[in-house]
Amino acid sequence: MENLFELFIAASLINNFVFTRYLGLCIFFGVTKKMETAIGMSITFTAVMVISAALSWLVYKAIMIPLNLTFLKIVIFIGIVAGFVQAADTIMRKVSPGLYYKLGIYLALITTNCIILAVPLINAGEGYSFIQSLSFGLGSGVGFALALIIMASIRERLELADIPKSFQGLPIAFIVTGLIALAFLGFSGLITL
Amino acid sequence: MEAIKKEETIRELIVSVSPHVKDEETVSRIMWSVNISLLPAFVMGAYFFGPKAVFVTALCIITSVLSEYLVQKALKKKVTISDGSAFLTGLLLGMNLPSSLWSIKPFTIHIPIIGSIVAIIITKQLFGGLGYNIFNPALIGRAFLLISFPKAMTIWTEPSAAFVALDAKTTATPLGILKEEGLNKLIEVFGDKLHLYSQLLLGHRAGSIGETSAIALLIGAAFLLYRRYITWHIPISFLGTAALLAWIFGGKDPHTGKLLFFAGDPIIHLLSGGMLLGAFFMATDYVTCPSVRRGQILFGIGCGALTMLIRLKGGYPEGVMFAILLMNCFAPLIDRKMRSKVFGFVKKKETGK
Amino acid sequence: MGLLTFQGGIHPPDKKELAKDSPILPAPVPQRVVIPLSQHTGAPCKPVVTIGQEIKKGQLIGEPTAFVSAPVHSSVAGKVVAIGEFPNAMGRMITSIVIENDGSEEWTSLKDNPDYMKLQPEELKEKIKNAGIVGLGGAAFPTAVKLSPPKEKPIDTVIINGAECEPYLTADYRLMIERPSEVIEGLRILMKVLGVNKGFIGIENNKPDAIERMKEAAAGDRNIEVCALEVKYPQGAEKMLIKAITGREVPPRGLPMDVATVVQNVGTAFAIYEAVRFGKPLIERVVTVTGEGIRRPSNLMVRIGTLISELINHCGGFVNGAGKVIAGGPMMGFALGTLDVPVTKGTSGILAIPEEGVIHAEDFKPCIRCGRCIDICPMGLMPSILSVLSEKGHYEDMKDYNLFDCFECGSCAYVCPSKRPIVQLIRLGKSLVKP
Amino acid sequence: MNNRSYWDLIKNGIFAENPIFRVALSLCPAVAVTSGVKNGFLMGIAVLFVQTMVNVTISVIRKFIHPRVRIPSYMFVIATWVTVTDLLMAAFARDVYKQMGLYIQLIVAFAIILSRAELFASKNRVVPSFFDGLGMGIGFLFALIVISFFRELLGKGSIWGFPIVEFKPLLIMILPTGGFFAVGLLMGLFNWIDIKFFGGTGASGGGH
Amino acid sequence: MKEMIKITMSLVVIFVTAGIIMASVFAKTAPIMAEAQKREKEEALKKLMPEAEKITEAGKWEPFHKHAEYYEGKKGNDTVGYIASTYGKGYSSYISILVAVDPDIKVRKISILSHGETPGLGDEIEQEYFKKRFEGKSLEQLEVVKTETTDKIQAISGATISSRAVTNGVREAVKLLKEKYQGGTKG
Ligand SMILES: Cc1cc2nc3c(=O)[nH]c(=O)nc-3n(C[C@H](O)[C@H](O)[C@H](O)COP(=O)(O)O)c2cc1C
Ligand SMILES: Cc1cc2nc3c(=O)[nH]c(=O)nc-3n(C[C@H](O)[C@H](O)[C@H](O)COP(=O)(O)O)c2cc1C
Ligand SMILES: Cc1cc2nc3c(=O)[nH]c(=O)nc-3n(C[C@H](O)[C@H](O)[C@H](O)COP(=O)(O)O)c2cc1C
Ligand SMILES: Cc1cc2nc3c(=O)[nH]c(=O)nc-3n(C[C@H](O)[C@H](O)[C@H](O)CO)c2cc1C
Ligand code: SF4
Ligand code: SF4
Ligand code: SF4
Ligand code: SF4
Ligand code: FES
Repeated sequence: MENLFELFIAASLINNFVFTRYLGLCIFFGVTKKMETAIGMSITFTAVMVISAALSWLVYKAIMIPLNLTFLKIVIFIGIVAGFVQAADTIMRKVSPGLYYKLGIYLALITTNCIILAVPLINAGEGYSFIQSLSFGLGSGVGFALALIIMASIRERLELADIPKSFQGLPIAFIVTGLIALAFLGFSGLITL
Repeated sequence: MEAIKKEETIRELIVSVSPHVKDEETVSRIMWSVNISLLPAFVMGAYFFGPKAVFVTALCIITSVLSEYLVQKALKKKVTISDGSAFLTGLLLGMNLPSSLWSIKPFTIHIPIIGSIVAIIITKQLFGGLGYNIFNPALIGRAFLLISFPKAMTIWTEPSAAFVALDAKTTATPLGILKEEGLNKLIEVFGDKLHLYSQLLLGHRAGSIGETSAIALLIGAAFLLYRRYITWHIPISFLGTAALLAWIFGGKDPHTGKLLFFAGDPIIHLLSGGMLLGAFFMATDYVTCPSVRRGQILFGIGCGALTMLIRLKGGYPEGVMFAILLMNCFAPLIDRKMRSKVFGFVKKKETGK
Repeated sequence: MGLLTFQGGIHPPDKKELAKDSPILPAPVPQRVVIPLSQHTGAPCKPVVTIGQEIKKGQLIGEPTAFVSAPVHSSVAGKVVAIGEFPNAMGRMITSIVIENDGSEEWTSLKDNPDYMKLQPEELKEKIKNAGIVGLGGAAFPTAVKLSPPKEKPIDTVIINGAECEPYLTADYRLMIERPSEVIEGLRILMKVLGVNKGFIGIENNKPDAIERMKEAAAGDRNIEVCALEVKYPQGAEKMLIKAITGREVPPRGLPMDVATVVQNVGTAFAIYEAVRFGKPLIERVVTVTGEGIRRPSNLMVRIGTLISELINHCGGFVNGAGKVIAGGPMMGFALGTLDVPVTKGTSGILAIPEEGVIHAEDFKPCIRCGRCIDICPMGLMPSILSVLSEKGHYEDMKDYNLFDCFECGSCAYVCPSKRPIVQLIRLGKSLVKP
Repeated sequence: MNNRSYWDLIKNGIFAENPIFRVALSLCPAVAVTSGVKNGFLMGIAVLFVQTMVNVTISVIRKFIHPRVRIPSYMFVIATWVTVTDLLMAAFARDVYKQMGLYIQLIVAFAIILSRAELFASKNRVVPSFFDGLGMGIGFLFALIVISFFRELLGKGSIWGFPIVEFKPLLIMILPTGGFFAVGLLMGLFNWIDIKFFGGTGASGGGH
Repeated sequence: MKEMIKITMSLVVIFVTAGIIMASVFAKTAPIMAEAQKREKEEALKKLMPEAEKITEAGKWEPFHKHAEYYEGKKGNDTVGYIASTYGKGYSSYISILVAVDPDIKVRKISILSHGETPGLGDEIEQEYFKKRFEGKSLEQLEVVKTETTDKIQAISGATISSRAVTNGVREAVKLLKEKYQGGTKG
């Protein structure tokens, strides 16, 4: 139990995907220009993250290991994610068009994002149990959401700052991320995994 | 109307928008006053850590002001080094460094310089200069140095009175001892508890140049509060939260080393490390803290909580710096969510879209 | 001690001592008056006289064309010499009527009516309307309109605004010292018109003698209460005043009547009394001519239409290099581009401040987010953010920060250490986005 | 097509449409594996290999792929080549693989690869596609090498593991923080050059 | 209908060919990989105890509930020393260590197999100068101090936590081997 909590904290804060694992950057920089998009993405992402973590765990343990197909994990995981996202897409469109209208666009973006793939891969690599995989997935999702929202609020303020021409846009965004990462180093050493 | 025209007595009427009178408070006045208010603490630092302390701080101030000047020239902006904010950044950075950095062998004199450059150029000017930066420049400067030069940045020299101490011997900071060897050891080092407190108050202990003397810092803080340059909101919520948590979770069973609830010693935690300097002079930086009072209280609580989290559970003896920087990340979010209450506004709170 | 007041506000040095002790004297009647046909909030009047026509003092020269408007009367007896566009204090060109004074000072029929209190509310209101009375406190809002609230908004309180929170100005103060009983009468009339039995007079505590006088004048009347207010700008802003005295908060964008209140300035009350008692139209008002730049600061009873330059000359002209002349108070008044503009019903003061006293708007710095402005904004807005948004051209976003609740009192710009022209930036925003 | 224009394809990949500095796609590896030149180089090579092979494969089978299942097929092709790369490195470059195996596997998610396949290979014949892939790959490689050069030199005082100075000038540069700084500053520098000398807008792209 | 078949066909073909490619590559590389892994391990052991002719696993143990083994190194019939793999709880990771001791249970050599400590701070533990500090130390000497010392283990300044982690890991291993091969008695 405690271990699960630690796993969650570690995944969300200490080894935050963006700030210490350098993953999901494309989306991170892509959707944080506006708060709305950042929030939309956070929600969608966390959900997809947890579920695809669960799915891939099942497939991995139930099919790939027995059949000694682990070398196909890249293909299969991306297949799972893509398939799931597709399914979610259609279902959402049917069940709640309103929600789909809000979050549909992000679903499309997610498939080719590296975090979403990293989570199952790491789960497989670390040989986490099912529950562990879930809490790792959740932690990662929450951590990513946190990163997105902080970043969005900061970038909205940068809108109003007069930044030297050649640093406007991505360069300053990278530097901000660097500074946040520097701050997040404060969490390092809280937990040993 | 010609008749009247003749009797006109002034040539050029100045036309400008209301209001036509303004308070005499200016940015530079504020910044320089804060510089002044840090003087006592700095003098105590110089007193305990000797000339090195002065050199290190001076180096930071010079570099900061110089870099600000150069960047503003390079960007063809108005040069504003006279407003004292760059000076203040330099001063605070210097006061946050160990005096031991002034040493030829091993050569570490470049360290304060790098720190100041990072503080002014990367953290402040790249964002547009005074008023636009998201993070506290001085603290980023320090954090940058701590990570880049972990060894040099954790060499603390024994305080030795009376402005001397050219090469004093090194030792550990109270918090370091507290973390590594525990409370009893700390008390043992200082003799008895009362002596410990008095030394902490006076500032006769290892630590960063400007952080050690509690009294001096409190004098400066009182001045700022009196002149209304800072308000109580951040410092009090910061220190209050920290003290509370220190009391609840700070205690250890001397034998088993197990956590002992409600047995911590808040006073030690408040008086040691950068707690006071941080709470009164750095968390309160207008630019990098929320600007609505309610938000500031939340900000302070966050700082206090994170500080204690890092001090008690983290891998690092001191947490003030990281705590403030972490809360800097959240300041824009807090500002966004916590607006001031509009006059006559009833119920159904406004939610920032 | 428990002085009544509101959240926020500022304490600029009140330079009232300059003109405080000079009694209200009649200003010399000018050779020629320029009377704008739009001196009030609302629709301008249309002239009812023709060039060359001989007219008497107090005769109607412009009649209202809409509900929210007020008639205009001649302030001298003489001959109409011109009808055309003349600049007003805000520098706008306004259709005005120029009248050559023949010095006869002959009135249109004025008749004293001592038992006016017997009149019906409607009749009283009619008199006020015909006298062309508007708010003398600032907005020059047609008083009759204020006095005709819609059915669904019953009024239970009338407040006389004697705060005079703007520094320098002493017009209302002098009136309260010299004509307390008339002001009280004015209040009684207002109460009768609105069928209200609760009347207040709010006066800032830096005018103890005024408070005394009003108390004496109101003595024995249980329905009228004189309240001492904390000295703080903008204590006189009606929303603040209402909050201070009744504890009610006018909702954002709301009007006093939304909290069953009507606020009238001291001068207005006085004018109302004169109108109802003698049928005297609003052709003169008290104007404070003051400031370090004036040789003889004084309070004058001035005919509407008198040119400001004449008043200044009357007060001995400028001294120690006056650089800026302001119509109104230093916090909200307008800096004049020319002195050849007429005093109107809304002109509460004329202020001349020396060159060095003037801060130039150009050299302002970025906002350092010190939060002062947020602390003092009486409306509880976030001027810092509003000003930055406006500065960077994000006008639409300003609405998220309640742009239109700002009543431009200027307190924020007063305290800003970066000397940011916040009010200007806010006005810009208001002009560029629709509510 | 004459070799002149092949060269253009490559140049395009290195400068005009440099995947990282200008198009700003696949940013993760730019930070993740650039703490040392060696890693950066090998990552670059891996991407170069995958991109080229994918481009070639796709343009070979492009007629054969049904438009409606275009994207899935592309993903599949990419995944295949990534797997191959992954297996090869795991077998023959173990020490590096231990550090950056995860990122190698994540090449499959790099937007740049899919987008080139979609934008170029699916519309062009084999040879041009090959050179386009090559160009993109080299551009990517170039970016990674530049970044990792600075980071390793400052962070470890060495290049490709060979010590240049015996101390560590700026440790932070090999931590995540430093990575972001390096990329940010370099991007700013590139924009500045772009504005100053090529009169460009200096706006680097952004987003996945 | 025909459409559908065409699509499926094309997909199937792609999948199959791809599958074949991957499978064959896997078939080629898998043994090499396994081989390499095995070799790595042996070499690691061999490096710690070059003179031993054969190193045999002598048992398993569980520091921090992790799987670890210990080995016996023989030259001819006489034991030249023992090796144990062990772990230490570091700053941000568990550090995996190999410890080689002489027959009289004094540390001969250690090597750091893997860790996730902070680059530049914690990862100093990989440096020779630090590993050397363990050589010839007996159980009692395995203790971290932050001051200059040769008698005990001197911490890497700025990385006390990692240093302590390694030291504790080594101590546990030595303790274990002592019990196993010296019945806890000093030799
Ligand atoms: C468009 C407009 C309509 C108004 N309507 C009314 C009204 O119906 N009743 C009322 O009591 N005041 C009304 N007011 C007057 C305001 O309440 C306020 O007294 C006037 O704007 C002058 O306020 P000030 O002197 O504080 O600036 C109105 C004001 C404006 C600008
Ligand atoms: C910032 C501000 C300050 C004001 N101060 C006064 C004041 O001191 N005295 C006053 O009579 N009116 C003052 N006013 C005008 C009042 O808000 C209100 O409009 C007026 O008293 C209504 O009475 P009137 O219609 O007779 O002018 C102020 C308005 C503002 C916006
Ligand atoms: C971001 C960061 C990373 C750190 N990484 C390590 C580490 O990997 N290993 C370690 O022992 N100490 C690390 N430290 C330092 C520890 O927190 C602790 O301060 C240090 O080990 C105390 O050693 P000292 O007493 O020699 O300074 C790190 C500190 C920070 C701020
Ligand atoms: C009360 C107060 C506290 C300040 N604290 C800091 C500080 O901690 N670090 C710093 O670099 N500048 C500080 N400044 C100076 C200035 O606000 C800071 O450099 C801005 O962040 C620069 O944009 C402070 C200023 C004031 C008025
Ligand atoms: S000008 Fe001043 S005194 Fe007159 S109404 Fe406005 S604030 Fe009050
Ligand atoms: S600016 Fe002030 S005085 Fe003028 S109308 Fe608005 S609130 Fe009334
Ligand atoms: S001018 Fe507007 S924003 Fe400024 S203090 Fe007055 S009401 Fe607030
Ligand atoms: S007072 Fe001026 S500087 Fe301070 S927050 Fe307001 S606008 Fe910014
Ligand atoms: S999100 Fe990681 S490379 Fe695009």
